[in-house]
Amino acid sequence: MTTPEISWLAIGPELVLAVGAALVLLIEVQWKPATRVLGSAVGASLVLAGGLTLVQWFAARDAVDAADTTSLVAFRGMILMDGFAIFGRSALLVVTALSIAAGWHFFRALGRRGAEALALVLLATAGFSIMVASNNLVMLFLGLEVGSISLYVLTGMTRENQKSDEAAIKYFLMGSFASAIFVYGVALVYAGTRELSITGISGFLDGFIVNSPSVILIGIGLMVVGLGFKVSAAPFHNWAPDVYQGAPAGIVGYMAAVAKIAGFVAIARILLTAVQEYDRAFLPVIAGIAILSMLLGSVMALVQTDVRRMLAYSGVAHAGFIMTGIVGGSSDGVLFYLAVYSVQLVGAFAVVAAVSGSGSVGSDLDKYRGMARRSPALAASFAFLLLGMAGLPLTSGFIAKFGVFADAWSAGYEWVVVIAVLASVIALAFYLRVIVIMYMDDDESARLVVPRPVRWVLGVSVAATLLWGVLPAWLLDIAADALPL
Amino acid sequence: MLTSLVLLPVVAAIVVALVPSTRKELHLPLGIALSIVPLGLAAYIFWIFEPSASLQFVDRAVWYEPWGMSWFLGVDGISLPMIVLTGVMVPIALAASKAISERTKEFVVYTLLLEAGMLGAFLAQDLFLFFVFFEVILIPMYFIIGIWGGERRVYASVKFFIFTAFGSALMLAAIIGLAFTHGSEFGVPSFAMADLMDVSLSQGTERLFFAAFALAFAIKVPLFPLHTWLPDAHVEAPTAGSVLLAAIMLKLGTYGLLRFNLALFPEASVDAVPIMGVLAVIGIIYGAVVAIVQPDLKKLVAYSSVSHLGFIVLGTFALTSGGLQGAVIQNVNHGLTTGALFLLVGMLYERRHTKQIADFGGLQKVMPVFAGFFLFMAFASIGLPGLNGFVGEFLVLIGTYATLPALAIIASFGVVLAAIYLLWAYERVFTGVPEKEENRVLKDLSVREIALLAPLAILILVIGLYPKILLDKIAPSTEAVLDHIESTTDYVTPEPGRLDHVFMSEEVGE
Amino acid sequence: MSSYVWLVIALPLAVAVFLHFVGRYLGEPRSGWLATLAVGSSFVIAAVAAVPFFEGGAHAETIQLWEWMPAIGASLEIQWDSLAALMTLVVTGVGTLIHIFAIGYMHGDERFHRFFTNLNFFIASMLILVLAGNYAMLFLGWELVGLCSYLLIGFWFTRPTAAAAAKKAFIVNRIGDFGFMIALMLVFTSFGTLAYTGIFERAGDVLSTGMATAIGLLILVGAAGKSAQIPLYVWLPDAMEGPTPVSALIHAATMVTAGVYVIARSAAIFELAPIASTTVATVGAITALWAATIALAQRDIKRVLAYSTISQLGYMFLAVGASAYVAGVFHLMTHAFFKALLFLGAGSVIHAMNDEQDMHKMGGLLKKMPVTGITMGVATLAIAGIPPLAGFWSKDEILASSFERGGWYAVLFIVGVVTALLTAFYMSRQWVLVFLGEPRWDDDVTPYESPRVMTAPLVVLAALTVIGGLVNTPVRTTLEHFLEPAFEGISLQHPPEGILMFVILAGVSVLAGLVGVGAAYATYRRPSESWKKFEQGLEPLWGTWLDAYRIDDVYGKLLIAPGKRAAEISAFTFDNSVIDGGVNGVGRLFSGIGERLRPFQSGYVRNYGALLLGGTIVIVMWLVAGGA
Amino acid sequence: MVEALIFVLMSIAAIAGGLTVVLARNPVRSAMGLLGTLFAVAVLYVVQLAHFVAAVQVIVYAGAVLILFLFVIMLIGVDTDETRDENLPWQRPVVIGIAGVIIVFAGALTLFGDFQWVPGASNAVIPEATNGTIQAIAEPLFTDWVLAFEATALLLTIAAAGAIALAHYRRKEL
Amino acid sequence: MVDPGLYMAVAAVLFLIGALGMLVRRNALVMFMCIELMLNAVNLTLISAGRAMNDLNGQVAVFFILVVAAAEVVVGLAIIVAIFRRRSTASVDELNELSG
Repeated sequence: MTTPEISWLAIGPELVLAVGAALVLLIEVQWKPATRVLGSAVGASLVLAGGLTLVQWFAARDAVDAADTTSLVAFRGMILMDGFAIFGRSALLVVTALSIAAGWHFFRALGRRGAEALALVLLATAGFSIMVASNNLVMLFLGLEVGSISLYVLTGMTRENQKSDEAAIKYFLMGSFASAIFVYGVALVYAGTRELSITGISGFLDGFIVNSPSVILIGIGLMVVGLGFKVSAAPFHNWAPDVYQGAPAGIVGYMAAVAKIAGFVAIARILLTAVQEYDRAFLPVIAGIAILSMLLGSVMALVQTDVRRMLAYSGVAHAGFIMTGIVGGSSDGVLFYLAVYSVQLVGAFAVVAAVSGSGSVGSDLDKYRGMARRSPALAASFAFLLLGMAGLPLTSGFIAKFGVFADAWSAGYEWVVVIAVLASVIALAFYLRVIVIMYMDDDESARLVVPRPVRWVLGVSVAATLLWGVLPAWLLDIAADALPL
Repeated sequence: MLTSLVLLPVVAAIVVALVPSTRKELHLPLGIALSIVPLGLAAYIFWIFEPSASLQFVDRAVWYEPWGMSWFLGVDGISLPMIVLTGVMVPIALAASKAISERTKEFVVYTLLLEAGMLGAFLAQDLFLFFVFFEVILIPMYFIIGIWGGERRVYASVKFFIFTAFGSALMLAAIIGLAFTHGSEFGVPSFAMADLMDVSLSQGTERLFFAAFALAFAIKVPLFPLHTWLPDAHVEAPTAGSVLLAAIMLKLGTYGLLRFNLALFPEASVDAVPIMGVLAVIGIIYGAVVAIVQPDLKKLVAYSSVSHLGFIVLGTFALTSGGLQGAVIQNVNHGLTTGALFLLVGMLYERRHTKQIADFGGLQKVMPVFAGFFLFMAFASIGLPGLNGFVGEFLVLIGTYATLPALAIIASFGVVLAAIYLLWAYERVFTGVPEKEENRVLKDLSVREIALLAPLAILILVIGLYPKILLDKIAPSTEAVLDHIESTTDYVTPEPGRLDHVFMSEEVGE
Repeated sequence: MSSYVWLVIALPLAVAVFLHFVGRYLGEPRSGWLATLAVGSSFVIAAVAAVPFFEGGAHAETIQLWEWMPAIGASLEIQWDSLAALMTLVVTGVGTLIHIFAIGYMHGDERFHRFFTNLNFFIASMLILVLAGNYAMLFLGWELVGLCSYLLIGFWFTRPTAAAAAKKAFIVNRIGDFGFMIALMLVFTSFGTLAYTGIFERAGDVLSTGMATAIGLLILVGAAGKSAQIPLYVWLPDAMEGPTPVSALIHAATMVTAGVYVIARSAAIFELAPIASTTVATVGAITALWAATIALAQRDIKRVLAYSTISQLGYMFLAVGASAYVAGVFHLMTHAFFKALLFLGAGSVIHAMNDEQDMHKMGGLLKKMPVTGITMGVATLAIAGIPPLAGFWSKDEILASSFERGGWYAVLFIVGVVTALLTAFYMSRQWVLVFLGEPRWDDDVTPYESPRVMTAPLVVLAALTVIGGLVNTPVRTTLEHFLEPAFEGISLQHPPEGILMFVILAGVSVLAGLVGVGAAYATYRRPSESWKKFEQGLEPLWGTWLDAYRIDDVYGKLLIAPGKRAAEISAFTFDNSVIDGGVNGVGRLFSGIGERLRPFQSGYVRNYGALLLGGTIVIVMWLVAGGA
Repeated sequence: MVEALIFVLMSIAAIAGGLTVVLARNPVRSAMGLLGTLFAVAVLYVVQLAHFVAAVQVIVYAGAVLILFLFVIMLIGVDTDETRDENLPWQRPVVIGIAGVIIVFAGALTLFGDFQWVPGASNAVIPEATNGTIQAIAEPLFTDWVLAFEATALLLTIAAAGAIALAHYRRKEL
Repeated sequence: MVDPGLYMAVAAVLFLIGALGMLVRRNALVMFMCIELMLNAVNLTLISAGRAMNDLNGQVAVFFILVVAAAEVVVGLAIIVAIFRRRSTASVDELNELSG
């Protein structure tokens, strides 16, 4: 009992990322090399982490096939190596890789502080990666904080403009506030169940009937608020538009995507595994949050004149759609949605960064005027990604929406689906606005120069959006296999 | 074969897209040439199609098993005419787009993608697949209107997109519901039409689903009072857009009502007959009345579409063989005639850069061939016997009378109104002496333009005089639809010629 | 032979198509002669094919061409029976003559070939109508003749009045068609088919009186449109805007009689619906009188004839309404002869007068154009009912038949006699005004007799007018025997038996005719001041007649203006503001909500905190409430 | 009994400190209030036998964190008194409303809701089981929680790197 | 022995004070202190609950939360300092350029 149980494989990716981050910092301090050198270190650690994740995936699959999943519980139940975690981790790694490529200009422009930014990105990914794998609420909280604090710092990294630090302090204050609320929820659930472990809680609730569950319910509510904040679900969304607008363009896509992935994986894990016993109580609440998010996000996005704010509100709406999947009570729709949405998001913000400069603040719609003529490929990619987010068929966004709607429908929440489809129509309206400006207005401004990595990233995200829209089966199968333990 | 029919335009689009932008002059001719290929295939399919109710040339591949979706194409008598029509109209629409001088490549690509989507929608036998196509075609059309349209193109295109998407959104919900009801009844969800027809729904659910489907299609048709996107879209769209919109896209609405609403929700369809019938008739009369006073020629034709499509809906919900056959054949007819009218208006616009009726006058003097074509198409649209419009409208009206006598009578008046708006417009545009200087120098149709219109005119005439070539292939399928309704509900198709019917049914109604 | 009957239609049609594309290169007279040849050949073929009917005892034959709309039992099929044969002969016969005339009349028109294209197309359409073996095909012909009428009235499209008249003709006809289509729906619903053979034999078994009446009345609506009866006659006077051969062929001899034909064709249905028949007769009689009064005061030479046509069609309606189908068809035939003659004569006059149509500006033309004058005089006497000309026999048979029918029909008989008097008066007035008296024409006009190509048809028609009536006299009822197979099973109304009654009734109508002719001659033979005074003396009645009871104004104010207003309100107020306003309103609603909500995103982090905490409370309370 | 006395006193102290944090106009006073609360809470830890945590609380929190706060306060000016005026419209009524709702809800829950803070509390509290000595804490900390302990390393790395990234200006950047 | 529930009630009050403090104070530093108050309340709750259930994990969890709080403080203060350097204010009410 006195020896710790170490599973190197289970924390392998995080370890690699952390080491990578440390290396980046050390190399920077020691040699002050070109950013490219740091980039290769980062790339190497991402590739290695990805490889390890792949190994984990096969290990997990073998274990599930062999019906012996004990090997997937690591560090005495502190973290898990289940499909759920691995899927989330993979998504995080992909997003990280794409974002670093897309934001490469941003990192370079930071000069000597680029190393710090890169390290922070790697650490944030490591943190969120721990978060998605956590089987312990405190562990989860730690992962959340590792990730979140990195994001706070990244938000404030540019010094060229004042709005960036405003965004940082807002994000920081509200984020800490939400974290405090979340961890209070953890404490209350602990008080109610004597467990901090997710599987432990679910085991406890399976075995005992809690006579007075109010404390647990309050705890659930507070945890939902804390995580809902991270995924920018309404009414905890206020920070998102301001932060998306104020943070450096090169990093916004990353921030938005990883927070959503980790947040939703955690929500799904907690609600669908730990406290599933109380689903009758919390599903209506989640449905309420979903509806509010979808409607508020869509309606607010409708009136934005800044693409980044628009995307932020659209993110609120997407949080609502993903919540619909949670309402549906199954995780595969949520995972698929997260995967496709985060890829689209990174692609979209790559465009934003290309249009308004990676260190910029805001991205006024005017800058997109007539873009289809100036940079047809960029405009076409952006339009396609927007249509993907809008959920038009033959894009992955459609399959994703369809998945979560189908889940919610079969779970008996037909009315949520009805509202969701209507909200997606409102959402369509604002995506179209951007497309209108790009395609149907003329502007004689100069052609945009799109850096090569951005082009790659766009290619990948457009291809993924199309591929998963046309042939979604394999990713859906993976998502369906990626079950929490 | 059907898969290749759907994919051919996509391939064509890719080929055109690969031609460098600098070779501007190549895009349009290449697009036209490539769009002939699907036409040929469609014609071949039409040729070898056996007149029977069964699905033919079925292509099926599983798409995602757990959700029960599949790539499931098939053609029957209801969709067969539509794919041929699509095949015909696309090359013509492209060939009519000489005026598109900017971003030609994009234009051709969008049009070809549109064709693929429309073909897919008509061929899909899987609701999920159908929805995909149904929704996807909005995008190219949205661009076509929004980029190459008139002054208020942005407004029109966005309105078009949102309005239609709104309708289909609720349909999506119903599709999900239907598939998962199948799942709970048979163990596996399925989107295949054939499977879903076996699903038994409670009355309330069936009605809700019917309403969701009907809303989507009613917007597409468009049925009064959901029609206001149409005039805007038509007026702003470039010629090719208008042609394809009117000739084919709107048909997705009427086609959907016939193919999906009747087959999937027979009970609710029978119950909804009065509502749909009344809306259709209001559309017929209202569209015509509004068309009379339109100052814009294109808008006039657009409203005439509202009126004409009312006949199709009316025939569909007449639930008689005459009505259904009329509805299907009218799908084709309206496509040909209104498509041609839009072509003509487009040709006029290219010459004169206005569509206001008041700007014209006496054109028959300077462009007699044009006037002749216009008059021909106008009479086809009015429903002159011997031309195609009559066959459809007459079948619809006769078929409707058996079940909805009052509505059939009111609808017949639409025929009078059609004469009023079209002939009045003709009078103002073409007769008299050309007084305006600009009108006196207008050139008559070129050979190219005649070559566009002539096939349509020939088809109009052939269908008008020998509709059997279509009806033979349509009839088994429409009869199958009726049989399905009869076998699943208490509804009995009235048999004309039995004295008791009309009086009996009225008494029963009371 | 009857298996070649389709050629009757096909020849003119083929030539029409040929001329449409090639006529331009064919040049002026040739295209006209080609067209004439086609119609003439049709006449010959029809005549040969009709031989069995002359021999008597032949029955109807149905020749199916091809299936059209199987779902409603509509094929393209020819029913070749005596009625059809008679109509075909009239149409092709008169048509041939008018074609010939038109070659002269249309001389110099730049769209000469187009004219003959349309004219031949009309003949083909009219033959489709009369040869149809079912109502659907009849409707096909029915509409096609309407189309031709539209095209030919508007032939001189640069004249706004012509274009408007063409449109009006088509639309008013469409209103009639509206009724006709409903009739077809009823027929189909009742019989399950539209084919004559399936309908007339079973009519007695299938139709209730109510249904038969409904069908009959609706057919009447259609017929009233095509045959210019009250209240749908308003298009015919305006249709005179077309070239005069068109007026002669379409708006006098053939097309306008289609209404009579269709009622005669549907005799089996009207047989079951006395109310419908009576209505037909009444409408006919009233129209006859009504139009005759208007004709009295017209100054335009063609308008007189137009109203006269309406009036004469009224007679035919009276006849078929009184079940005197043979009489009706008989009058149809004779009317075709003399009215065609009158129109062609008028055309000849107009031609000579440099397109002047005002009779006040004519006079004394007999010397200048003797052939025209004399032939027109014959026709005038014929229409006035002077024996032994054709008009006398047919009109007398109608009047006598309705007298014999008795009851309400006796009243109609009196109306008919009064109309006969008026007819004699206005027709004679016309002839006298045009051909006698002092010349009143403008200085630049030098009238001359028309060329042979125009006068020859006049002479032929005049001959027919003289002898045409002899086919069906009380003594020799050839026509009736000829038509009998077509009206098998119908109880036809006949004039009273016996020579005495014939003499009395004929005497009445001849007397009316003579009085009319005499009065007109007496009045209008005198100098213009004198008859102008006479006309002024009849004010305000005369003015009202001259203005045709201002019926166009009435329709304009009562129907068209409100209709247009309603359309404008629908289009510009309702559609734009209410419906589209609603649609756009929904859009604005959402962006409005968005704009309203924007202030909540105030930028103040403490506001955000408040929302976060507030949301937390709500969620927690909801959860606790839901889980308890 | 002793525990009760300490509990009451320290609770009052903690709450008073908390109120001071919120209500004091000068940030230095707030910091002092926070200090009071931290100490009072530390005492409550001790009463509940959480010795190690109490020690950490005093050392890390009161000793390090609070000093950091004070440093920053001094850095950015001690004289930044806040007025009591609320400059955001609606903020104050909303806050009062929220507070009111929470209090009413809490009251209702306590009075009528059969609310138990620790529904699964064991009847026999065994003091030894939760005697949070260093030894007792260390065992789970380095066995069950070893990964979490390692993860704190990440946290501190980020804190260091982040603080540098944010606040460290190279000379030329100033 | 004092009922652990009472400790937790006190913690709840502290948490509430901190939360409301977030809403009424505009000095970023003080707001930050409020968050520390809230975290303290959480810690007190964990310890009391663990004691009531004879479970030491509550105390271990507190250890980690303390670390998190410390890390947050470092970064938070860095942000505040950075803002102050540029704007010479720590009042969040003056930071409202991003809105709508």
